[in-house]
Amino acid sequence: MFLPILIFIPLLAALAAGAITSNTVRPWIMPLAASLHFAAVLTVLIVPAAPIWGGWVALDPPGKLTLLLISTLFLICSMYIVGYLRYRTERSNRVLIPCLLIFLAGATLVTCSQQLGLMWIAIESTALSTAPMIYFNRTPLSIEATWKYLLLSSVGIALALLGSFFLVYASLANNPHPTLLFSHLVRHAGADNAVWLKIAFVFLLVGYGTKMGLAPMHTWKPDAYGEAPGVVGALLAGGLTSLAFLAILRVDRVCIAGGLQTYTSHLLIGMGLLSMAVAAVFVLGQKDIKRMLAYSSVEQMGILALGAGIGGPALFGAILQMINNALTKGMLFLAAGNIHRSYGSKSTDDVHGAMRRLPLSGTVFMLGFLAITGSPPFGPFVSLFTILNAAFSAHLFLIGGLFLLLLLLVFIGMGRTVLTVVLGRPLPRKQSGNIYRDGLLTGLPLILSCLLVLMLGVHIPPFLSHLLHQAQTFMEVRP
Amino acid sequence: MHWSINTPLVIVLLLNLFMLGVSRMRSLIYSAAAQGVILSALPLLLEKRIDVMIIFVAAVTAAIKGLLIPQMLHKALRDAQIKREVEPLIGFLPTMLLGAMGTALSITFAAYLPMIQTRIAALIIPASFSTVLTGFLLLTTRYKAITQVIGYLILENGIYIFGMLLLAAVPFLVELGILLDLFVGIFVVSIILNHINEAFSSLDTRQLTALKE
Amino acid sequence: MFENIINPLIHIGLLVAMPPLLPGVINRTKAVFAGRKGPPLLQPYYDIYKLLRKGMVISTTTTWVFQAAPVVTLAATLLAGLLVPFGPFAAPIHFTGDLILFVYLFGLARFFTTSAALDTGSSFEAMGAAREMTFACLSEAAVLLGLLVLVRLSGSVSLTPMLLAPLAHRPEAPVLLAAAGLFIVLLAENSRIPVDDPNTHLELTMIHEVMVLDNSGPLLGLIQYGSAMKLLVLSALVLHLLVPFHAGVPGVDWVLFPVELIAMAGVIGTVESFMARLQMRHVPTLLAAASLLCGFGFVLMVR
Amino acid sequence: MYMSLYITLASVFCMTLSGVPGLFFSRRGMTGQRIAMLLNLLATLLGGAALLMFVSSGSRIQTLTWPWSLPWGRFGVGLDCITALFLMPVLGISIAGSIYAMEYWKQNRHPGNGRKLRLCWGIMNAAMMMVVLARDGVLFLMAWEVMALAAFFLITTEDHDPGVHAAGWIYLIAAHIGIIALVAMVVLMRLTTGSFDLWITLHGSVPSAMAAAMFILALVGFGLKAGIMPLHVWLPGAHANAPSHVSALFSGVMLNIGIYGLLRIGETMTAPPLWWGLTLLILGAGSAVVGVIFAVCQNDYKRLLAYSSVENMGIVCMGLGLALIGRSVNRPDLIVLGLGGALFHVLNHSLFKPLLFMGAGNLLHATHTRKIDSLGGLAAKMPITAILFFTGALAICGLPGLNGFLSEWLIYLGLLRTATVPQGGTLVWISLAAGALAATGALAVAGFVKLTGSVFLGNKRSDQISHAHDPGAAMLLPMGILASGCCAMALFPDVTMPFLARAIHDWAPRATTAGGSIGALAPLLEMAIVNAVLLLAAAAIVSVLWAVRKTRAAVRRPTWSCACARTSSRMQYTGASFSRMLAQMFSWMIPNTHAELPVPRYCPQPMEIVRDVPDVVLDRGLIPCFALTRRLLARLRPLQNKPVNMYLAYMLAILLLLLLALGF
Repeated sequence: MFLPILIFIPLLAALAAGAITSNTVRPWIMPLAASLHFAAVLTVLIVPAAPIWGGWVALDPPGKLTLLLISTLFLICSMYIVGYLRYRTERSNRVLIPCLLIFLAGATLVTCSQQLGLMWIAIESTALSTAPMIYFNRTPLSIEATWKYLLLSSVGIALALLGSFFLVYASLANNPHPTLLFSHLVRHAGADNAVWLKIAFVFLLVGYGTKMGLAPMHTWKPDAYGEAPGVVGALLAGGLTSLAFLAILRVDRVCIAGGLQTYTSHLLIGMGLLSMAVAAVFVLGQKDIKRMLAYSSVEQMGILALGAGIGGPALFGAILQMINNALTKGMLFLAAGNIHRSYGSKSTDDVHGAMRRLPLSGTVFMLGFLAITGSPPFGPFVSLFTILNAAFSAHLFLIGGLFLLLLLLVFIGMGRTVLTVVLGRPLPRKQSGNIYRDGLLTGLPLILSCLLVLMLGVHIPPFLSHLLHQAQTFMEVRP
Repeated sequence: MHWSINTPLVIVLLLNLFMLGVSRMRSLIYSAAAQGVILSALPLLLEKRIDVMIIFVAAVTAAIKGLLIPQMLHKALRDAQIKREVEPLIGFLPTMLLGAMGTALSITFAAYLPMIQTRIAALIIPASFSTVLTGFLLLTTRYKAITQVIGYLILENGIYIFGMLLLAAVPFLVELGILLDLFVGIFVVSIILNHINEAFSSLDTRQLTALKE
Repeated sequence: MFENIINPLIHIGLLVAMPPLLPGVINRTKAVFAGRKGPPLLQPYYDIYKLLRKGMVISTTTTWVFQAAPVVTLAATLLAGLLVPFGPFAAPIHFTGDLILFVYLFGLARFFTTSAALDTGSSFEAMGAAREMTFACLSEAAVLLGLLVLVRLSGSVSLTPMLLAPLAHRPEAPVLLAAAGLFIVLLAENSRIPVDDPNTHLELTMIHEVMVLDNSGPLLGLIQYGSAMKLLVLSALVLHLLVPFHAGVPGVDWVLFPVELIAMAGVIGTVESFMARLQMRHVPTLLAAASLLCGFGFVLMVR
Repeated sequence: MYMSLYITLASVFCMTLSGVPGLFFSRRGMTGQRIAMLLNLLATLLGGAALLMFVSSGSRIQTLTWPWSLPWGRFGVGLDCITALFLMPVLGISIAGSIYAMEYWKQNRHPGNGRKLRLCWGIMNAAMMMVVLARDGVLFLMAWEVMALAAFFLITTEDHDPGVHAAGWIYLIAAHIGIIALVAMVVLMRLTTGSFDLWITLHGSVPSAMAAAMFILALVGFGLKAGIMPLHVWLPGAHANAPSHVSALFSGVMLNIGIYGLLRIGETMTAPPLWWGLTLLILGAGSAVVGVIFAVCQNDYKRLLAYSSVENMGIVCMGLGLALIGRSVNRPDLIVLGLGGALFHVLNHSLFKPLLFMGAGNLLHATHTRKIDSLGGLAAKMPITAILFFTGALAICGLPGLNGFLSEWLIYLGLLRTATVPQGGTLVWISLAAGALAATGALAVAGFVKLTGSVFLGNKRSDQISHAHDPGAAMLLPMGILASGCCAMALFPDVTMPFLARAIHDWAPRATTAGGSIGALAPLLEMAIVNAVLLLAAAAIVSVLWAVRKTRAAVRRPTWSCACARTSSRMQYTGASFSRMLAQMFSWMIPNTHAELPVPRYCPQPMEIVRDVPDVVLDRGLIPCFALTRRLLARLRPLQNKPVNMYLAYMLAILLLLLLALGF
């Protein structure tokens, strides 16, 4: 009975957070709930939890990985948020904290929902709970960002619903009374309704792709990531996108079972390369560090799609990349948040010499940049290398070459901005008052995520590697 | 049997075209409400055995799509004190033409698709596609935030129409999903609309382009 | 055995004793062509001896480089002289790859000469150094290409076998081209007309002589002796290409060789009498032409 | 049996950690720096001992493999003579630099960046050691990138300077392009061999397209690191802007690592296509000639030294190309001479280039300027630096008497041997490269005469250098050791030769068994004797002078110079004027070295010319190209500036597009 507990811990915490009136005490709910959740997740991973609710809620291998990832990321962010909110005493966090916790609950549900409709509802809940987080700053700009996010993701989620309908409709031929469980869908996906499966995949890809931020549905990302607090950016870029990718993977599995491996892989590779290209174009000369991170996220989503499209060992790489991306993006966004707080700006016109003014955040930002662009010895290198390896092994030389080229372009684009931020001599401070300095609560999460990313680059723990292999075999279904 | 389904669907299609061409905001809201009410009746027409659950769902759908949401939109319209005209990105006639083309395309496209359960009216799939397309057209070619909300509503209607095909096969989760989506989506959207109105004194999405490269 | 001792000794004797004679011959030739009587043939010997015994004035600006330069230059030239076979006789020092050493020894000399010029802190000397350096860059490539012709011809990479390769194997055209190229280099490297004019000391168009303006006494003597020796060494090299005929009898050949050298000096004197100095900006073209001649010679043989 | 490998790994470990304890000591105390230096010394001693053990054991190769938890993972390291040969400069220069930094970059004078610098110093050295030790592709790539990144942080030590920032940025791009090429290369290698084992000989059946792709990728990746000509763009800026002992490390060690890679890729095929070697030879010759031309024209002495590194790496590449050609056409003599020359030159370059960069550090330390034309007459103020610098300059010009000549000589011999092949074939043309090498040598002399002459000789050109003086022992000692290394290598080449011979044997076992040995092909002993003769001749001349001298001592007077007695030091020929004729000769290649100022006819005002010598490839090629691309791509940016309607339209468009694609 651990799975419901997993979902209820954050929900209860959200209720408690709503009930607490003190603006300073409330944030502490976060680390508490996050650690409990993390402990529960570990328990679930060690002691396999039985499926409940007629198999609607159960953990499959990719789900396990995503769950572990979300929980870890949330734990890191929860620590950070306590420190962060100390600098934001002027603003009530009565909406923010419950929303964060609801997001965690929704995310947990996504990872363990084995039913098409349930998964859709869970994703919808995460989407809606993030909207108030983006709106936290209550500036006209943040309203604009929220509006764009909400409209685009609502349309996306609607398309995903339509796609889900198509998927169900496609399975009607073999199974007049479908249960909508993924395992059943996989079993009943036949070749005779390939067209409907294809249409379903297109809609689901566009729908969940919007959530994930694949180009050209990524347009909300720079705005939302740019205006949200850094920690929210971390959860969006690391958490929400991973959930959407998980959803696409599950759907992809159904389509593969329906004999559409080639089709979906073409689509995913195409979308992946397009996303990487779009990111490469827009990240070039980007002055706003958070928008830059947003485009980097678009690029990463492209990589995930590409890896999933190539399949086989590349899928292993893609899922590993999902983990690496989440942790690295987390560390980048948190560091960017600190830099933003300290300089009162996130534009490279004002931000220079972060390594001098904020030695920790500046260094982590730099290392995060190197990590996310695939430099060894950080985690993303391992996953990118695996994907490339798989691409070349499958004799997809052109795709592998384009992949490398786009990685390089993104590196160049991001590098310009990042170096301007971290190097040089800081301009004299303008603001006064509560000046931000790296503290324990806002610094430790950075160090922690940095160490995790570094560890994944030189040593993949056996249990993780085992889970990844399981996930890879899980996705290898026969039509 | 077919005529009983096809007639409302044809009306829905005509309403789609009307909505694309109409210039007054109020008429647009009324048409959307009307479409919602017509659609809410579809399950009753489709199902052979009509039980309490179906009636309940139909009633809730009608209440939300026909009453609640139009009411909210009216209120937003009043609050915003905006001009009553729909402001299009491209003119009404071109959008109507696009809509008509979209409908034609949907019918052609649907003709190519294999029908999995033949017993249900052939018009459902094209109507669904066409309505989704209409919703998208409204979303992309109209500048007012409220119009976009209506566009989204139409889009959902299109999905709802397709949901009819699955009504027999799957439990009501599908419909509940739609309702949840509509309800929560529109609810949150109208909260945001309110904030936009407060912050910008306008619901024109062209005002909302401060975030750029 | 006898030859192994005697020949090197004669070689060294000629190398040490003969150099000042060549400028003497050149000056005499030029005087004859100009209708003058000219200085005695042995005048350079007297000059050098006198200079060696004079006192020195050294610039306060200079450092040890200034004083080391003439010594290193002379030592390098001397060593280079030991690598070139005189007449039909093997050089005292010969081993595989000595031709590179030969070329680089002049580089070593140049490094010190030009550094010493810069050491005085005077613009005149530095200007001369800059010119010397510029032209040397061109002539060094020409020398190497010229030697490459000989390498190809003899199948060997040591100066002695290269220069003493049997006549029968020599195609005329490439050798003549290389000889012409090397002759131009010889004129340039020894600051002769048409590249330079050793007679005028104060013109700003000078190259070599302007570099040594601040040398006096023994240092100047060493420099003059060294440049005469360089003339001799390079002439000996070019002679192998121009006059590859030997009597075959050691005694005759040892007499013939100095005569050839003197004749060579006469030719240089004649060239100087009939040609005007080139404009400075045309010198690179001339040297490039020398490189091209040598390169073309090589191409002819590879073809 | 694997003792030496284990000790080497211990040395790597020691090196990695050398900068770490310093992090816990005061910013303004020297304790951390002392510990770092001692740890570095320990690492060097350990490494040196390991190498000695390895060499004396006579074993050919030692490899160790541990399992690794990465998806493909093995942790494979190996030690053979080539590795050992490339380890030596790392060990030597790292400790030399560490000692040098004890005075040059004192922690208490640089509290802000000293600790970071030493941390990265240790990591970089350790990474370079791992690069040459690695026998597994992934380990290799990781070590490579750690090296590249540590180097980046070393370059940006003084990141507040915009010049440093720009140099770091260009370096970072170059390094990233390099690693991407190498990643692709390693992956292709795995595809052909089936494992990530590195540097194993590929067997005959490799498709030629695959081999070509691998070679080109390796050329890009390793060539970028080695600074081969069109890929040298990062090199001058990085070398000029890094602290001098770091420049010494880069030039003396890091560039070698690129050469190491090229060497290894050549090893992978028993008979590589002829164009491999030809490409390397041509690129090398180009690098040597163009690099030295650039060097001659520089007005910044660190940039001059940097371009000279491009030149020297070009010379090494020529040797390497020759060896590859020898491999292709099965000519052991070419292999032995080419590779022997290349490896020898690598070692030599690791002696004299750090020496020169440290000398440059002394100058910078004393005068705080990098402009050649602000200095002058420093030999009087800094006599020891001057002598050491002269030694380095003579050696790097390849002049007889010092070590640089010997290695260039080997390459010359190899090139000339191709001139003697029978009629026909392309091989003959290779000998023309000897002409390029000769021109390089002459130009190098020009460049270094310009440098030493303008900096150390003559009069001072500005007052800011009046107080210049020699630095203390910590800076002079490593330089002295390097300089005596240069002399020792020249006088006792026989000490190094057996080691080189074993490295050559590792690279091409068949060549050495076929009778090729350096001693047989190139009489090094004679050369050493000739060096002695040169000294003897000089001594003889001095004694003759002594014998005929007048008793009167030399009189000291101001420079006569055609009786222009009252010249001011500002009227001296500057370095720029010295190289002007040469620069004009190559003005088609290097525009804008000299700006002509309009001279007003009356009442001249004080004027100043600032001359920047642009790098043709970087400033005329890449940067404008990059700016153009950026402008073109910026045209797409408005796509992201639209109202939300357009964003929805993008969604609709992709949806319709994908549905349309359904039909196909």
